[in-house]
Amino acid sequence: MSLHLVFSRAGYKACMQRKVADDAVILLADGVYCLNIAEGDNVHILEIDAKVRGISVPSHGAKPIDYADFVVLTEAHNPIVSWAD
Amino acid sequence: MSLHLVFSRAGYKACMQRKVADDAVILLADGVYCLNIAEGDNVHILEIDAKVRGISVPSHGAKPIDYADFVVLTEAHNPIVSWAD
Amino acid sequence: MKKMLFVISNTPYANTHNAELLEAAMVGAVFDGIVSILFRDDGVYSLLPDQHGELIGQKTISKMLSALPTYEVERLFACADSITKRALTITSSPEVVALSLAEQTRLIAEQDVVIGAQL
Amino acid sequence: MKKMLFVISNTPYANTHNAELLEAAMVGAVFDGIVSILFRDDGVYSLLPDQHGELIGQKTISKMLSALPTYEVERLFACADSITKRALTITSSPEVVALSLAEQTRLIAEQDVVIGAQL
Amino acid sequence: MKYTLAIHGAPYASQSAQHGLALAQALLAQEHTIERVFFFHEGVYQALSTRVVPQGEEDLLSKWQELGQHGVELAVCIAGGIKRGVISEEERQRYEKQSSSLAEHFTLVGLGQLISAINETDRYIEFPA
Amino acid sequence: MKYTLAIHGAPYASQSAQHGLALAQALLAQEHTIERVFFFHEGVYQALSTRVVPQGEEDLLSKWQELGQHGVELAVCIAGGIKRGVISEEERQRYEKQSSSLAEHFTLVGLGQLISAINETDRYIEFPA
Repeated sequence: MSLHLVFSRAGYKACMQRKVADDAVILLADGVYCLNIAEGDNVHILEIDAKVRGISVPSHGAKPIDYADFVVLTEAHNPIVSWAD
Repeated sequence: MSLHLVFSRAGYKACMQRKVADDAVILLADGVYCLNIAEGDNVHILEIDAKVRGISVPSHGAKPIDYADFVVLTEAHNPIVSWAD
Repeated sequence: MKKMLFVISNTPYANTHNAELLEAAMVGAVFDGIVSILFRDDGVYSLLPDQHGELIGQKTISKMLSALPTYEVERLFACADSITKRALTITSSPEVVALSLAEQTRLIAEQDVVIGAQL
Repeated sequence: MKKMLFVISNTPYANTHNAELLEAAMVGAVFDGIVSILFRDDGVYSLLPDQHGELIGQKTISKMLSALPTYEVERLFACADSITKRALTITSSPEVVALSLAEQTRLIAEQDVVIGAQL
Repeated sequence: MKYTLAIHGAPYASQSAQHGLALAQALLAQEHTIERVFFFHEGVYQALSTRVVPQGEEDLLSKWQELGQHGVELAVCIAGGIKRGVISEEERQRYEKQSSSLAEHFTLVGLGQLISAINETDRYIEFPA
Repeated sequence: MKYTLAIHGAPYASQSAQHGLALAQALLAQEHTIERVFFFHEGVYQALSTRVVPQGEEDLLSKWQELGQHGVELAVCIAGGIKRGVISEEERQRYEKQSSSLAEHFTLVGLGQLISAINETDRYIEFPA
């Protein structure tokens, strides 16, 4: 199963069109602005990047993660695909 | 009257929403990809940038210009606004 | 003195353009320019409250905005349409006036210079 | 050897990323990688015929594409949807296979590595 | 007329150098004056002295320097320049770096020099990143 | 596991350095191996030795160099590096430039080193411009 790194709003759209349904996703950098439109069980958000931008992560929806969690996700998935359009 | 320099497709949209109807426009850089959607009398296209990208400029529609024409347009307009979203 | 409009159209932390443009706007005011700032499209993300640029070693844009009145940069505008499309609740301090597209057209047309072409 | 997909998602001449990625793809093939290239979104502008990068002192992407088969890079794909949306007539040489979004999903999922995160 | 130009993009990351140079040459050919070219944001990388031109490609740095020799001021934003690694001999000494990297004919200046150029000229034209 | 990281963005022009550094540190903390960090596109500017850190901001260059001291190879794409102005002492001599600009612990390498790192590692992770 793949892991998708989403770095921007346009990247989010391009990724959603082309990922396998239950692939894992991490929203990071400007990708965190997609928090309110992100759907699916397997979506994570890099909490520090959300805090930087003044985006608060609610208890439901995307799971907040730190870099240690990021590492665990990279262990479990391949390929790791970056989306930054 | 203003002169608008449009450097991208997103920039074209942002510019069209906010320019005065008969302001002058130059499509350049990736803005030349907007040739087929560009409307209005006062739209110009930097011919070299179109050629670089394999975009052919038909005899109707946006007027092909070179840098000497670009200079003349900058003499006649102010402010000169760049759009590169 | 000249009427200068600084346009912020990009997100605040992917790069440092917004911080650099705000610095230029402050200098414009110090040099007695008639300075306005327009936040449009993704630039309106700069107006979210409670940002923390220091977490990634960057300047915090929301704090820079609070400092603008000290530099007598008080004409702050935002595209109402861009805010609505992104469903944002923006900061209330300093005061930012929401403008329609038609009002932005007038704002741009009346300037001597417009600064801030952004990727 | 590894299956490598290079993704070109940006316009060709605003920066030199596309040229640099194509070079990396050629090197991948030289090192016996199983190399594919996918053009999607604004990347499909790379497939217009008759480009002239030399006019602004850059490599001509359409010429680089013609050279790919020489390097045994022959799996070239493009997003059909992206081409249609931009109303483009793309080059016929080298041969580029148009893929649906579902086919792109399969292409990506079967790779060992995917290269080419672009602005 | 008097012009101020601003270059916001790095070489190879945007067409801003090609546009700025070609317009500058056309302006001078039509007997306009360019008060100052201001390098801002990633535009400061245009002034790096260590660039090596790939074979068969344009030498944009030399073209900027030719403009400088014709009296056009090539002004690099000092705050943006030094944080990105474009430093003059003076800054090299102040920050105890091993070498300087600002090419000849360019100068590091404050943002005030952008504003004063704008104030003293008829047109301001910006080439984005 | 063995990892290859790729950094595509310039300092201040993207978060790629912050992301890459933080992930690299977390990988090493969890006893993974980083075979190589490859600097490509505008990422080559990360290796400029002349950068001056603004007061109160992070010294990203030193953090890269610390990784290098811990045995992580910091590999800069040579073609992308020299055309943008990131040159080693060897390239300085070859092209007769006044000074070199590649920071310590970084090396200029060909694109083959990207591919061979990918071939020899379990994961490839890219941080865009």
